[in-house]
Amino acid sequence: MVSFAHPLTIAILALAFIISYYNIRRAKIGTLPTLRRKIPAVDAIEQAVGRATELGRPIIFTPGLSSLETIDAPQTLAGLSILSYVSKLAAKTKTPIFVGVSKATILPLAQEIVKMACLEAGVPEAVETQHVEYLSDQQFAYAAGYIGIMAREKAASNIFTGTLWAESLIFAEAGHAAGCFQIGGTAVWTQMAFIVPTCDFVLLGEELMAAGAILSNDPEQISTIVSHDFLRLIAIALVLIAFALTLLKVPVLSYINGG
Amino acid sequence: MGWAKKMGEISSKWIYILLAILLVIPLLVPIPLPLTPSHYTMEVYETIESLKPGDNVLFVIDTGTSGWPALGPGVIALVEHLFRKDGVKVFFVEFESTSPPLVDRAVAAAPSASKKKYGEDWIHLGFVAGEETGKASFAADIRKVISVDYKYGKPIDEYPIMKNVKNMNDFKLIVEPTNAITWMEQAIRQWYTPYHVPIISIPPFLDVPWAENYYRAGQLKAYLAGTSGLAEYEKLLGMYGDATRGLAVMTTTHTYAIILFVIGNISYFLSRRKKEVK
Amino acid sequence: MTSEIFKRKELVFALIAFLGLWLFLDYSVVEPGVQSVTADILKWATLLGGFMLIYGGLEALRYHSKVVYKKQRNWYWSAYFVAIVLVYVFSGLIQGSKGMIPQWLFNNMLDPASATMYSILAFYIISALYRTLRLRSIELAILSLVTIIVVAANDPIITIYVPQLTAVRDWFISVPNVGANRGFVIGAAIGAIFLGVRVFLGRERSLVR
Amino acid sequence: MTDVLTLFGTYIAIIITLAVYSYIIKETDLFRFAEYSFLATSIGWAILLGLDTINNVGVSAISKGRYDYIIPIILGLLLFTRFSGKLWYLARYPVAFILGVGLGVFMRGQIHAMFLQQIAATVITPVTVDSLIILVGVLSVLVFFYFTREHKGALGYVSTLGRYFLMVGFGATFGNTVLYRINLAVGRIIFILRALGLLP
Repeated sequence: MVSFAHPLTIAILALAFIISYYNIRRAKIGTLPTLRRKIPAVDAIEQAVGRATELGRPIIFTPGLSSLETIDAPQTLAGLSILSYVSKLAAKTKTPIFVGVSKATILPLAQEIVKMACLEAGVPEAVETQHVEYLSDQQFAYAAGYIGIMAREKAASNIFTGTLWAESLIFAEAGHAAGCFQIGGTAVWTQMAFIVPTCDFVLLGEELMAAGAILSNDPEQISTIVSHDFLRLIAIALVLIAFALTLLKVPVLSYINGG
Repeated sequence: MGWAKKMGEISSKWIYILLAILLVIPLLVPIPLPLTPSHYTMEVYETIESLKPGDNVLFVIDTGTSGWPALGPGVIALVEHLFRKDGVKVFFVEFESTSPPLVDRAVAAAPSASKKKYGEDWIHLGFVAGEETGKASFAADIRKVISVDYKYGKPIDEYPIMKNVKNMNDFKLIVEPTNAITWMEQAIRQWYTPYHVPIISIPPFLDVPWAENYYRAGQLKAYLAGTSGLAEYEKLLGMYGDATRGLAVMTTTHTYAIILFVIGNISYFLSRRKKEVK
Repeated sequence: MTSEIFKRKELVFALIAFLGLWLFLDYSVVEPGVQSVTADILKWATLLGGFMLIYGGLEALRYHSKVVYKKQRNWYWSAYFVAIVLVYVFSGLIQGSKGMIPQWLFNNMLDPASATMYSILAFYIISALYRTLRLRSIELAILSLVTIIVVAANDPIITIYVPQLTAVRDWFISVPNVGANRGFVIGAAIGAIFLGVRVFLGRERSLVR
Repeated sequence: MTDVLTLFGTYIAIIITLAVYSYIIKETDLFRFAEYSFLATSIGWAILLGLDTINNVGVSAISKGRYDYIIPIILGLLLFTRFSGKLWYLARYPVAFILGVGLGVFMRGQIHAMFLQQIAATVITPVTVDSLIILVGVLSVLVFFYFTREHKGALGYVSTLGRYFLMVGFGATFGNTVLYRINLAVGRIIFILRALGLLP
């Protein structure tokens, strides 16, 4: 006996496939809408770099503690896109950057990104002022190393992005106490609670991925955010329709609940 | 400059030292505190009370050693309560890698454990690798991922408790204390949603706001919230455990936190006003 | 020549997509044949999870051995690391994972270190609370006041004198917080769905080295 | 002999606990000792658990005549080709297996439990003030994370409201984190006091 279960779950999956495919196609032929929502933290990056240049002190940056081979890949990817942008801005004025890396697999990537950014900015020799350091793959040793650089180099701006866990509190608080201009971005809920009070500008949840997409100018990354927006609209519509139907006493909730 | 600004810049050293003192003193000089169980605690209690003889309970300790100092007292209380129920069978299994040795610790600390027989009333199935995949796999067919028990390493079918237990449909209740909300989300995705087995949990207290969402959505049957929740549970069972012992520390440290918050903000507003006057 | 075929990432992503979609088939079609194949697939993946634990350990061992070999910064700590891992694994191979030496190492090193590690944040969070929770803007005021209400309601002595605080805390957690949290959870689910779909479509190459 | 080991072990445990706390003052070699002990023992323990899993699930089944378990074991061994210079690409297959199954299991649960059921849970009857606040919270937070339109006018107000809702959630998390971290510390202090004989 063959019977079917969970039709809605399959329908959403199929829908996601169609949306994703459609937006990837649009990215290829260049008809993708631009991300118009303003993200204040993106504009603040320029301010952070400018402040460091003015004071003649370095910027300190982390792309997060995760790597690219886990489910947290989008956050790390966004962190690296932001690194590329920061590096380009800093190269123009030869403002030093210190990048603290925590995964051995991210180290060569980050080095390559910094090098490319300096080339693209037209200041290849600026790569001398941009230091990518492997600190530790252990959370707290990493945090200690990060604070160490912050104190030693008297960092003017602290930009931390990507997947952050318990250690973020340590360096966010240290940066705040040292008077750094701070921009924090993560999609980890428990850490967002700490970056909001400790940072001047924040990238909350998907703002991080959107910021990465905007700054990288990569149509593929933008298409992902556009796809998210499609399904987000569907979610909003589903909530409203379910609410209306429930008020009209149509038993739609048990159907949605059953998947 | 002035005392207002200084009030907002107490050095970390003094904050830490005072906190350390406030952490230790109440443990040495106990302060008795009254407790009235909240409805969250009562719901957990009544869920376990309503179990009938012959019901199978899956007890998943995913606190790891890192969550044990805070959540351990609650785990012990839940184990004790389940062991007090006649005829209720308890199956321990773990998906977090540092958790398996914690089962012995919890059982040893539960006074009623002496009345229960290993292999008939309870069994320790051990660790299953693969995290969420492991959870899905365990639910589909227990024997495909577990062949021997953890305690003695004997084939599980030699134990009478394992008769008629095949997959997730054979369990009445899941108890899952965790050190991260992700473990609980995995259980909801792989166990509650497809098999409709109710879950009760002790989330790490920082994830209580998340647990509340799943509780309100009906995906989580009930949960113990915070130190007071654990202490209330100990009180319901008539135990004096570490949660009750630690409750007094919450008073000193939390009052300290509130005072610091007030000092910081008074300083902020006073020094800001001065700036404006200038 | 065959090795060239196996080197192609297309084949790898086809395998990922096939397995991933099979599990959806299992979820939607109730047919004992499908379910029994799925149980086997899951069993294999679980067993591979065991291999993954070993692989992760060996990778860390390899990294730290390299540090020792090249005498890089702090190499003596890497040497200590390698020594402890080797003692742990070999004593475990001889005595079993519940033998005396592995249990000793678990109880007296792993347990106290991991149990204490996150508790040091108690000091940082009190200091952060004092330094950063200032009523600087509407947003921060909301965050700070909710924080302080929760902190006060978690304080047993305060709740003796102001018992209503518990109800206020519970309202904040179970009403506006649930709204925010649920919106965030749905958003995160959307992100996860598209991540999966993009992997199945072979667009997320970085996930496989 | 065992007694000496137990006593010695307790001392080591106390030293490690205190060494971790020394981080608050400064990160020194004492803390490194604790951290590397943690790292090394957790990895040693994970390797042993992995071996136990292979032994209990795989090898014992094969010895009972279930030869199909050979396939995952071969797949598992392929993981270690990553250490070789030539055949490293073969390790992609076990990784793909884990990833494919993991994603399938994760996604079907995610769509059903975290998307559909969460949407259904947002609609609460009978309608009260609280249930409406939850509904407005969910919708405004969803709007807050909407990127293809500029948040101006009505959309801007809803988006700001969503941000305020998020702040309530973060506040609740912050407050409860204070409780959790302090409670973890209390657990360890109880351990030390007990080891020193100051607590029963």
